[in-house]
Amino acid sequence: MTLEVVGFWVLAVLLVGSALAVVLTKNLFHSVLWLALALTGTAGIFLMLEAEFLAGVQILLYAGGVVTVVVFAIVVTERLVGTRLAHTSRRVLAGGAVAAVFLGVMLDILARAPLAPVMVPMGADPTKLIGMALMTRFLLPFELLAVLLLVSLLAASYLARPEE
Amino acid sequence: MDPSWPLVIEGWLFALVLVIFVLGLFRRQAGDAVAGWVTLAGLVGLSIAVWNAEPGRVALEGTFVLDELSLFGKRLFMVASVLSVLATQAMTHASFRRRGTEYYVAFLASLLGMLVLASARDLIVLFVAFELMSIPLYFLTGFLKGEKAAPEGAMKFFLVGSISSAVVLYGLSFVYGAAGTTDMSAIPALMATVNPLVLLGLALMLGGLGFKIAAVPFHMWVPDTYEAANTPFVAWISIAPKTAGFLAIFRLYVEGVGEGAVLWVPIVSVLAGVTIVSGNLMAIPQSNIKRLLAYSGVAHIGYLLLGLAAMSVSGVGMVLFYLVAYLFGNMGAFFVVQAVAASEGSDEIEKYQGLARRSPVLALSLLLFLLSLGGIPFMAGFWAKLFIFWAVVEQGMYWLAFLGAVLTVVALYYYLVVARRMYIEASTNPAPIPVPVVLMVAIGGCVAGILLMGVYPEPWARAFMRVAMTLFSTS
Amino acid sequence: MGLSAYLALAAVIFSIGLFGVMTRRNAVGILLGIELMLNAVNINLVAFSRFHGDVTGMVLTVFAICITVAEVALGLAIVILLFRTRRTAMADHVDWLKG
Amino acid sequence: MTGWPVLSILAWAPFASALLIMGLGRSRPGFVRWTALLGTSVSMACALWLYANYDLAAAGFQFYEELPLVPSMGISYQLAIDGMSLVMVLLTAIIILAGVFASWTVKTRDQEFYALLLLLVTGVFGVFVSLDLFVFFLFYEIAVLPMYLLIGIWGSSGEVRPQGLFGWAFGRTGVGTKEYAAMKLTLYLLFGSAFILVGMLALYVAAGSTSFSLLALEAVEFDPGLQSWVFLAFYIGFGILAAIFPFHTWSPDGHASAPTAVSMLHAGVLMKLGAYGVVRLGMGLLPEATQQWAWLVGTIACINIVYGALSAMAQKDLKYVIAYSSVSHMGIVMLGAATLTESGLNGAVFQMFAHGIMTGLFFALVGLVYEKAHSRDIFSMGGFATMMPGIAVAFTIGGLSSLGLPATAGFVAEFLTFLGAWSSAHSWWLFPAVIGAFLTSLYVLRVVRAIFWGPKSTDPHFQNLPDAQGTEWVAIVILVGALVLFGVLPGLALTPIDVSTVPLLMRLGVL
Amino acid sequence: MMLTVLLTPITVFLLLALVAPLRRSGRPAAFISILGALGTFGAAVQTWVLVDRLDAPIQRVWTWLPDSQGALATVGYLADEQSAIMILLVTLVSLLVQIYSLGYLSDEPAPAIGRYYVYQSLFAFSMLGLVLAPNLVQLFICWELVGLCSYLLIGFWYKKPSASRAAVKAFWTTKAGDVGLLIGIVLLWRHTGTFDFGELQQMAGAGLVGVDGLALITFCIYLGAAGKSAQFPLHIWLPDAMEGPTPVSALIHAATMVTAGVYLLVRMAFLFALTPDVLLLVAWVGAGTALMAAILACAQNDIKRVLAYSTVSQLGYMMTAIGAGFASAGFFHLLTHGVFKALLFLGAGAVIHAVGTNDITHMGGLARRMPQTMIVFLVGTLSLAGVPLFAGFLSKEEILAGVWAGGLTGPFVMLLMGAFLTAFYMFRVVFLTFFVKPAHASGHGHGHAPHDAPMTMGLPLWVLAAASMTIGIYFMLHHPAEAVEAPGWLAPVATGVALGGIALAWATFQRQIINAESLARATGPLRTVAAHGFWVDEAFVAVYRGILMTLAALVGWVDRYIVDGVLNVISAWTVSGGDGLRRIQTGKVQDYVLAVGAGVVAILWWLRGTM
Repeated sequence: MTLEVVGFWVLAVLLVGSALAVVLTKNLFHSVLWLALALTGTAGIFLMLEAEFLAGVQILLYAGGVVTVVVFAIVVTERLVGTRLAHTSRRVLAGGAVAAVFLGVMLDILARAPLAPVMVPMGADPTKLIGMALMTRFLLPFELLAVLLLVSLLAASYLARPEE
Repeated sequence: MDPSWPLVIEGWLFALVLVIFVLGLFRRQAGDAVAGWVTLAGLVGLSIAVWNAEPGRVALEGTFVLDELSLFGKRLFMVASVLSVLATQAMTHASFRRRGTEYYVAFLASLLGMLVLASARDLIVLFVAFELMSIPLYFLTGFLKGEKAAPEGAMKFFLVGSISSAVVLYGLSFVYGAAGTTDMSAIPALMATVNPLVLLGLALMLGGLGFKIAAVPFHMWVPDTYEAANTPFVAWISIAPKTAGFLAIFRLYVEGVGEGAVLWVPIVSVLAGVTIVSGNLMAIPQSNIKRLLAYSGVAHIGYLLLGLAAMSVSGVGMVLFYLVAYLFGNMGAFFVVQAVAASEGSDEIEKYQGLARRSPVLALSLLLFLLSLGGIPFMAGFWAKLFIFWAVVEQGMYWLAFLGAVLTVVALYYYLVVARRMYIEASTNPAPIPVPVVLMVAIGGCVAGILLMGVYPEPWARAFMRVAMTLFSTS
Repeated sequence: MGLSAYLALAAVIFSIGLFGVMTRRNAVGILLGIELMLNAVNINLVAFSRFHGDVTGMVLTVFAICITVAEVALGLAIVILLFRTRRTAMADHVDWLKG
Repeated sequence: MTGWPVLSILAWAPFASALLIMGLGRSRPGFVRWTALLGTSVSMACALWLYANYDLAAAGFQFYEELPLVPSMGISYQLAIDGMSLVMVLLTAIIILAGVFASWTVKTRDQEFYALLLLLVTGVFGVFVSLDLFVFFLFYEIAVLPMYLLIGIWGSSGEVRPQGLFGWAFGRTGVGTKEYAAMKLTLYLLFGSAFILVGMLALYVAAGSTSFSLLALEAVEFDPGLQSWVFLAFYIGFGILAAIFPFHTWSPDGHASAPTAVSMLHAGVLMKLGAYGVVRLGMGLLPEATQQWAWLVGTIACINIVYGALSAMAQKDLKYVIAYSSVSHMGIVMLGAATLTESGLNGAVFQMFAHGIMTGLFFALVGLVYEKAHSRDIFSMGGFATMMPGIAVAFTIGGLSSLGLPATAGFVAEFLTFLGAWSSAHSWWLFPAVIGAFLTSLYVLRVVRAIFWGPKSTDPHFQNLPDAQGTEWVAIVILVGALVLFGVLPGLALTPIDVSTVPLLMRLGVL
Repeated sequence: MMLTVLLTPITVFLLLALVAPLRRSGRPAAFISILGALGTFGAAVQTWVLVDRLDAPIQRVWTWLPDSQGALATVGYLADEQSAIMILLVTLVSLLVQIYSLGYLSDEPAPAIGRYYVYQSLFAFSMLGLVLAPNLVQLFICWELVGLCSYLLIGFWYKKPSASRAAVKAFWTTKAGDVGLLIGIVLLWRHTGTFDFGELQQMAGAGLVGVDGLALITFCIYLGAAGKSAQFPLHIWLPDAMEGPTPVSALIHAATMVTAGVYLLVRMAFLFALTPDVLLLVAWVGAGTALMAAILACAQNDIKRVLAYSTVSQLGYMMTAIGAGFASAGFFHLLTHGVFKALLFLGAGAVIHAVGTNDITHMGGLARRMPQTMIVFLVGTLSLAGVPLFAGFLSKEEILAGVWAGGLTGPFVMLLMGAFLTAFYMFRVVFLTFFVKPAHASGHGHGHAPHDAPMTMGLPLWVLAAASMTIGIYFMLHHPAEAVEAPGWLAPVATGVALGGIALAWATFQRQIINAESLARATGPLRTVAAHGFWVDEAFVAVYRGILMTLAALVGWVDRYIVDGVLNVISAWTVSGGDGLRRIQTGKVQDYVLAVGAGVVAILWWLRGTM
């Protein structure tokens, strides 16, 4: 058992556990916090995969940004409704069955796939490569992303704004 | 600038988005009819450009191509958008008057996504374009946020859509995992070796794309969204994003794959069959015409999938033909619905009682659209259905053709129910329904479309077959 | 650890997220499920990227994260709008449109 | 007129007048009628010209016209007629001309009525003259669809509302209303066309040809297995229109609900279109399957004959009697075709013609009776012959033709069919056919006696009813005249029929 | 010449039928028609003379139904010995009846008279076409047309319910026989490849007609003849046919149309000769019919019905002769019977016209008031009874001789009994009508006393009476070469039987030595049976109501509730299917997601299966 394996398992348990908590806990607020944990755990996985830049992005944008926004939304809406938000599940059996079969089939198929056993080192620093790719080959999607974000913001502000 | 250069059109559209956006910043108080007209003018200009474009160029390391298929898509998107924007000009709703620029910005952004999607030859470009197309749609669905149904429709569309995006992305990750590159030209080689990872990825993506094109059982957002959203927009999403979905499917599953594509035939056939049957059946009991058109639209997706199931040149070519025929028929029908709803304040089919006496031309137009959708001769829809069956029969899939042909009868049933309201029953209110000029132009355009295609389908069919040929020849 | 371990982990997370979106009644809860699913995809992408020694997967991850953020923003706006018009937290209470 | 596209003029003249009517006929009833008459007269003139100029010695397809429509798919607008279609064209021209006269008194929404009627006729003409399978199908659909509105708007609902067994289903579908009848007819026929379409496409693909032309496909020898099922598809598809058992139930409801001219045209011509399809496409293109399935076609035809006649006997509604008699008579047509003999097939085609005229006459008269007496209940009416002698005589002649009385066209057809039936491989077919003819005499004379030639009804509604007037006479005279003319001189129709059936049978290898 | 025979009546028919004003004018139309009939008669005489002189048949045909070999069926004429003499009879009776009708129908409104003569002309044409038919197709065509005319003329007074019912009944019953005839013709065509009498006869003569299956064919043809010629059990229509005007009965239901069946069998005798079994059947049925109808005739009080049953009976005689193999004897009787039965009917018509009733018990003592009528009627009666010097005697004797020679003892005895009864019932009529004091006070419908018919009606009567006498005396003097030599005892026996019948009638009704009632009672159950017409009518009604209409009602129900019911159920299911399916669209977004999830799982499951 190398350190890597131990680390992976710890992270895996942490991830799966917190993910389960996200979908099972009764308290919406707690759910969000569990999600933050899961996202952070994912950042850990990224670190294990030597993708430090992405881990950073993950923590900053995701765990930081998303969670904050969600919490903010919850607070706003609770103020709007004036009560605590209930957070229950429905059709657990059907959902569980579908999810379980999905997982089973996925794993089964993955088990048959020939997968690369070891990591292949990158030619250069991944962060730099990402940056270069974004500026060359993927310039177009990068620009589109800008439009997308612009529209999203515009849309979000339009929808969330109370009717004047 | 030469529109044949890749990205020229997208660039101008980007500029148009910015213009409208800026317009919105400055002209907030002035009412936004101007935004609509600017959009319309811009789109018309771009349409001309698209029509003058020649295929064959590639840009950005092959991630962006301007080939026959992408030009087909772009032209279709342009026509649909122009028609939709025309009809939007007739909208008198408060949201449009106050916040029209937001609407047009989102609309154009989504269109930009579609245009790029049509040309994407790289998974990343495809995905981002896909999202750029989708996310504004959620917003546009909820645009009439003061209406009772709009937020609900937006919420459902958004949630199901996001999940589907996640599934698409998940599938995409496997395709990438198999190929080690996001270049889509790597897929054929992988398909040839029946790589499990790529199959898994494409299967997952099929589910996600199934949502976009609204195949059963991924269709459930469709009726609710159609009912909730404003009609010109519905007319647009009933065709444009679906075409985008089909283009993506062609790129991923068909282009260059050749014989290997046959692998997908069984599942596509099943999807097609299920979609045709349930779409048509569920349309029968509808009392709201938008829901009816929604379900019938689902059924039409089934027919399109039928063409896809043929996995042949003619199959793809006929799908393209069908898409165009569907564009005119369906959008036209929605425009009539818009006109009636503006006057009667409801989308219930009851309101169409005696329409033939009140507004004969409007009723006749709707009848023509419905008949085209139902596949009646001398309308575009007839050839569309026929070509599809043809392609299917060519592959020896007689039962599918039978199924499809028989279910058209069910479809005609509910179209005729509408016709019955309009023509057979008498109206209590004899006043004609006012139709704004812009809407009239849009409806007239659609009528011209279905009749032109219906009476002389040859040039259209030939062109679409040529497009389809390119998908198969580049292997 | 081999690639399969990462893929399996991603699959598990994805399934959990899927389970979440299918069962949670609160619209925000469903959003959280979607986040989980996208997160799982990111793990997949980065893992593949690493095991191919190819950076595109990571580029895609960047895009995915950014898009997710945009999505969440829009989603929350819609949820707030719903709250405002319907006064309910439950997605399954919002069923005027059906049939 | 040589060099003129006579067939196109024939087919499109009604359409042109329909356009004129839609364009200019708003609240100008006179214009509407005369334009309709003009259009149909042009068709009639063309039909007569064709009849006069068809070269019997050369036989085969003549007056060829072609215009590529979708060349990349091998679809072209290809028209030509042979003897069989010539006779059918003539029939159509006669019926529609009479139909225009018979509906001269339509008052509600006459503009749309005539336009739709003429559109329908264009479809019918088109089917009979087109040589390209595809164009054939195109016209076929046009011939079916306007029916929906024609029945839905101008039709009449019956008084029968079946209950009891399957009552829930009847309630759900709305049996008895004109809307139901219209929908049933339209959908049923389109359901049939689905089969035809698939069959046609299968043939085209199997032929590997680049043309949908009948002539090109005729030259192909198809695989027997394919032939077998395509024949069945054609048989069901066209058979629905020809009202073969058990797919006939649209016909009583539809014909009973339809307005006069539509019933005339539909029972008179459109049902023939189904039989024509079976003969032209089924037998013409699929020789082996024809032999393989002849037993089925003939047996079902026998069921049709007897079953239709018995059903007709059970009816109390005049229009239903006529409609069921059509079911019975179409059995004769199909039986004649199934015999695969010269006289049988000639009889089948002749019966198409004879029954077309006869049933057209019937519906015209029933329409008149209904218009004047406002009743279709056979047993409440009585003794009308004193008040409307003209209608009574015409109806009697129609009835006599339908029971196969010599000197009317009906006899010739039935006689030929009987000869064919006994000469066929299934000679027992003769007996149900003859028995059916006898049963026809039972119900027809019963009806004729009940309504016309009996003691006068005392019902105050049935006093002082007028006889046919003006244009109505024209319709009656045209139809009665044709019925008797072709009964006395059957060679007029039989000669052209024969030159087209013989090559067909030769291809089948039975002659 | 032959064409004139055919074309004259059809021209008159078309003229009257199409020129409505002429038809509605009544008497002018009648005159035209009579003129036509006269011309036709003249042409017929010429034809007869021509055929007699040439001593060979004259035939001419035109293609009627073309086929690839040229002609499937032809129409034309064939004038030979038989047809030439037959058209003579037809045209003569037709002419006389048309003249007679002018007086008989004088009370009718003008349009009705016009209509009557239209029918008459059509009938004349059809009957002549039938007689002159060179082949079975034309024969059948005209066969049906005369049936049509019979239908139209029986229903001439269609406002009378009984008349309209009788018309339909006549049509249906004969049509039932015609079904057989048609089948027979079709079968025969398949069997021999031709419809032509000449060719058929040649083939039969050369032994080219296969005997296998021929019995079925001849039987079918016989069925047709039985229907038309009112053989048991298809005779039921003929008595009812008396609802028509009496001249019509004379022409159609006595002299011409009903004998068409006999004529057909005479024409086809060469074929029937090949199937002795069928011939035997023909003979037995004929004899049975002759006897049965004679019995029934005794029980009738309606003068026309007596004559009708008498006609049935006499047709039975003719059929028996044919069955015995002596078609010529039957044909001979056909001719003589045609003359005297027409005479009887017209005489009866004169009586009816005069007293306004058909019931002989309401008549009586008319001999003084209508002496002319009495004389001609007596001539007819004696002829029918088979008294020497009168036309019927010889032909009847020839039939009896033939039947005896044919070895058919049973039928012979039946015919003899029939002859006795014939004499009895006919003289019953004569006595009750003309001689006995009326049982009921003469409260006749007409206010005035009955008297002899006007000239138009009288002339035909005298012509026919003269003809009856002439034929009888002519043949007595110039005894034609008989087909069979009658045994010497036959003539006295036949005459004795006839006289016995007359005597019994005289004793019963004129002198009333024998009480009519006790005589009737003496016949016992036979009387009941006769009163009900052997229940043949009831049997037909039972079949029609009980079986056919029930079957029709059943089929009608099945069609509506099963065949159409299933269709409606399928449609209703489709619609319900939509209703049911739309319920999965719950409106709850989680369910939508569930559907997406399930869909993806399904796709993956399929993928796993294919991998």
